[in-house]
Amino acid sequence: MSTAAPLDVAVVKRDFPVLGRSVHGRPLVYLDSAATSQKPASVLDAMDAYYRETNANVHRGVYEMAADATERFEAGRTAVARLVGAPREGTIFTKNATEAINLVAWAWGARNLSSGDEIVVTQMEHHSNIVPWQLVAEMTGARVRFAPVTPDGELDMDGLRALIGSATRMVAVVHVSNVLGTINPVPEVARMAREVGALCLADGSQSVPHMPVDFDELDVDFLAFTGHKMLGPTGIGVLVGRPAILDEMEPFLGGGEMISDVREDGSTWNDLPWKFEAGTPPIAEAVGLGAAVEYLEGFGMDAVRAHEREMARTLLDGLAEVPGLVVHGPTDPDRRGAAVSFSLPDVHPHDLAQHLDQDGVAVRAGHHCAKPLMRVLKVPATSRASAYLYNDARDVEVLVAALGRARSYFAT
Amino acid sequence: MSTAAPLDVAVVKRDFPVLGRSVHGRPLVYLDSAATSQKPASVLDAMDAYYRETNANVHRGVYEMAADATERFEAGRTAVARLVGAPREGTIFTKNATEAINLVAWAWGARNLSSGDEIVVTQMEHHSNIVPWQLVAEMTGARVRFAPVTPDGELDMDGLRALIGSATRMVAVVHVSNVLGTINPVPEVARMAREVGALCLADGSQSVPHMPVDFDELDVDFLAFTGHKMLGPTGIGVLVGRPAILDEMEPFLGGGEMISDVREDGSTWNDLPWKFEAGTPPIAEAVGLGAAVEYLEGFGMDAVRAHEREMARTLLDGLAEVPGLVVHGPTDPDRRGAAVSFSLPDVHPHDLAQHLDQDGVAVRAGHHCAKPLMRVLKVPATSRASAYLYNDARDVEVLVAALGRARSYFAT
Amino acid sequence: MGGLDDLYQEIILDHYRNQRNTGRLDDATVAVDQNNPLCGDEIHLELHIDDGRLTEVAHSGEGCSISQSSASMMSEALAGKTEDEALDLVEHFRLVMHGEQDADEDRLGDAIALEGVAKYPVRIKCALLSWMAAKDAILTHRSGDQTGG
Amino acid sequence: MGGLDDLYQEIILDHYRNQRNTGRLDDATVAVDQNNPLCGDEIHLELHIDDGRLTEVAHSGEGCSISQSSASMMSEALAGKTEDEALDLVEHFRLVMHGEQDADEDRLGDAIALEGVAKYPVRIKCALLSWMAAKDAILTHRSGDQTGG
Ligand SMILES: Cc1ncc(COP(=O)(O)O)c(C=O)c1O
Ligand SMILES: Cc1ncc(COP(=O)(O)O)c(C=O)c1O
Repeated sequence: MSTAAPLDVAVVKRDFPVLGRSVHGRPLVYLDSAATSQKPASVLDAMDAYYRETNANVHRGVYEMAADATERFEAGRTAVARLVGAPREGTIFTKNATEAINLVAWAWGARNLSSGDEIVVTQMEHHSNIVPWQLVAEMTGARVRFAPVTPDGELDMDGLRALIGSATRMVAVVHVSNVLGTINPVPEVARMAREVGALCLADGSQSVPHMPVDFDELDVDFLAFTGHKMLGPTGIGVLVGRPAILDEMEPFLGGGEMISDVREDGSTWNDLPWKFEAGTPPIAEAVGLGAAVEYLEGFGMDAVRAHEREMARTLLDGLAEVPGLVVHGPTDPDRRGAAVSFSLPDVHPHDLAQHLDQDGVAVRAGHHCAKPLMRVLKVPATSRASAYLYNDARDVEVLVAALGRARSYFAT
Repeated sequence: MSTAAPLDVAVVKRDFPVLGRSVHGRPLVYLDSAATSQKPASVLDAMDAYYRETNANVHRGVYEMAADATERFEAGRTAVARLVGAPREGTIFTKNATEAINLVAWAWGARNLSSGDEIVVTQMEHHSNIVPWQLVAEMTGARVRFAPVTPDGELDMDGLRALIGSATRMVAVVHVSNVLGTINPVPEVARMAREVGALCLADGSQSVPHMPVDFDELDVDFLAFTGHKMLGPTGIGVLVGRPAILDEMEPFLGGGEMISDVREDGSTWNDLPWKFEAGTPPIAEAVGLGAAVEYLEGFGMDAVRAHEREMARTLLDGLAEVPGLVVHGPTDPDRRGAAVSFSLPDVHPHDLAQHLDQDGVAVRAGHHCAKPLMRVLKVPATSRASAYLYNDARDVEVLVAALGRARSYFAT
Repeated sequence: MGGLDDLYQEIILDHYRNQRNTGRLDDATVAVDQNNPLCGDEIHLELHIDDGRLTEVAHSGEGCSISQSSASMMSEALAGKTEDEALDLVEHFRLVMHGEQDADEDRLGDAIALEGVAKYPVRIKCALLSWMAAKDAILTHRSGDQTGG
Repeated sequence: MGGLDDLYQEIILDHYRNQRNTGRLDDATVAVDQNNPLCGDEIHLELHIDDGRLTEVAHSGEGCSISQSSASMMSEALAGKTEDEALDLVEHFRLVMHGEQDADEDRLGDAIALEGVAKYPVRIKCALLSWMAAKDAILTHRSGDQTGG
């Protein structure tokens, strides 16, 4: 399968204008792609060209510019659907992954859940795959249950199995953890959900950007992800859903675009996917996301994944050189992505991130929107270095050297 | 008040790259700004610079790029709040005006409405200010009532007064109609709502871009508008709300950014405005919208309004030359914006829009997301020409000439 | 429609102004309604099907010159055809509209005049509306046969 | 913290490693908890207020070197001050952090070492956390007086 050519990172770096900048006089080493990715010039140019050449509102315009705008917008959808092997009509644009999950929580959950029903999530979820369910549970009387995480940062499959039962209506699980890097066995989780008649949602925010993801292979009912983490712009996310289920659902947001007819005494809905896209959609953002998908496809997701497996290994090896440093999450690069969280005794993550910034290195410090997981790990916060296709071993070297300096500063 | 210098449209046009293009060999005459506005180069450059210089996720990053990104993002909020005289903490970024209204419908309406309660809207609302209320009404047992429109396209204030009573909980009204151009007396409507203890929401999608709008003067509880119609990018909208009311409301979308703490047994919320901004916000879009506000402020909204009053007059005068053409909406430029809908006997709006496109003129044909109003006007669709600060009398001349050609083509 | 060949424009305008086969049938075998939600064009279509053959076609509705003339042309093109022939012809017209097949004037009749619409993506739906309604009517009729017998 | 003046760094690290006035009071007049939701820094602050004067200040919590050292410095700076003096000093420190006032070493004591934090917008909240907690505690105490008497 992985016959793809390896990435030439030196060439890749040149496609990303921001990577040429310096920070505090040092060349930028960007290791925070799990928070948001940088954008290749092709993505920025596609959006700029859209605005400069043919900006118009989509779908309703007869004139040529509007037709052209609609075509570019819908081509973005086609590209995204193709990337994850999803049907176009099941590929819905939202503003981010968070809205995508809320869409399911509200449009499906608020109308289908009731007292006694259970929603199963995991302890390694991002807040965006916890809070929507808590809000809906509170409104409907349903209950949110948390599947445990093993001490080495994997999903505890036995613990999960024990939670899933006849009361379960939804199992919502992160595909790749943004803190631990863990790759979860989503198809197995989906099977467990299906066996009890529950639906399954995968949060693909950290998987779709970084590895081949196929909606059918995942075998879930819903897949959420976000544009800005996959080389695309802010302001756009994606919900992929099984059309048969989406068809049965009432709409979420109401307004323009999503209607078939509006009368004073009630309204009827547009076809999929537009039924779930109320108001003017993120047009330029869809154009940009389409360009991001094309950029990724130029390498192939197999090659991206192969590179990131190597980056995970390089990061783990490099971090192992720092005395006392503890990595949270799997240590086998085959079982994880290239987002690596760690703790350094005596150095608070915020102090560390600021020290590294002085050396031009951008890493994230904090709870990474995963407070329940922080409690499981028994840390108030972690530091996280996360790589993407534009990072190389040299970046890791700079990181490790800077870590050493920070350590000796605080350890003295 | 209007001591502002008049706009020099020839200069303004040069700020908008797309206006230099041609369509079917003719110079573009863009008269569809009520659907979406074009963008000045300064807006495109601000977004591009954000991505090329300092793109990072906001609020949670310690490193310099993240701090810079956060600053540019929040500066966008400050600019928007300043433009409409709103408190910063009451200025919430959404994905468009539609989401802004849905936010109120769901976060306030779904939790506060019940059987017997009434929501009053008008017959001239955009679908985005109808369907959210219908959806919430259907879930809560509340009822949506439609205030009538007079034959000359104004809000029937007596009819509205007759509808507002002790059962009324919300009055949601468009400030300027996207079809008729009518400027509604929002402060008076807000007073009527307050007298019965109801809240008032104004849809400012067609007013904020085009005239001075002051949140306090409008005297409403909520004001919704959208970035892409005010020279800003797609993918961003704004809800302004009274902080005291927003404070009392539960959140709408759940996820990252909007929390204070997340525990397995429940969560607590962040301060305003972030409590209502779940997930990664439209960062580059806020930067772009901030630049759009600065561009508008460069002229002053008084000057923009003065220009558009003249454009409304020029459009009305020009259209009056076309035999048989019927304008829908007020004919007094002081009482209306520069979006003018009309019908031409024997020429279907779609045919007309396509004919005009052949002459380089972009106008919109259809129901303009206002099907209830189409029924009141007893037309299946209308044609609409809408001007902005970059249009001039010459654009109207081209339109009128093209209308004449279309008319003779279909009339023969 | 501006930009189309002159001769074709004349045929389209003729069908638009003098629509053939409008109204309702006394004894429709099947009737369907379709509309284009984005532009509001509407069609009501009735077929009389006798022994697998479309003996009568009648349409009414409102819309632009393209959707109205197309309905008129469709009614002429399909009348007298067997169900299968009609479905084939609808598919041919659909492919022509999407630029995936060359137009066959012998089969399309006056509808050949709509060939140029393929260049205008937003108008394709207008042209297709009545033809898709015809397909829908035939399939509805068939499924009715099946469930009925 | 990298980028800060060396002398100041030493003072900060000293307060970070050897925090003054930590723990709890036996007879706190008022106690408050505050946290910084975005980075998770937490402080628990207790004051003993006697006749309008902060006779004892004790803090505990967790966080980065800035928030922890700042709490330690705050406890030294405010101990012994009257409520009004303490509120004034908190306001002075806040303005220094926002770059709106020059730091007054006589009043701030070791907290002068945090002056440079004003250059790091994201760390200002860390530095301010304990001082805002002190303000909150004093105001809580006052409103308690009012409601109580
Ligand atoms: C009056 C009015 N309200 C609401 C909207 C919806 O704006 P958006 O599509 O950006 O949500 C529009 C524009 O389409 C409008 O004209
Ligand atoms: C695993 C995971 N889920 C969801 C999200 C939310 O994405 P967004 O903020 O774009 O909605 C993120 C990123 O912050 C994430 O890492």
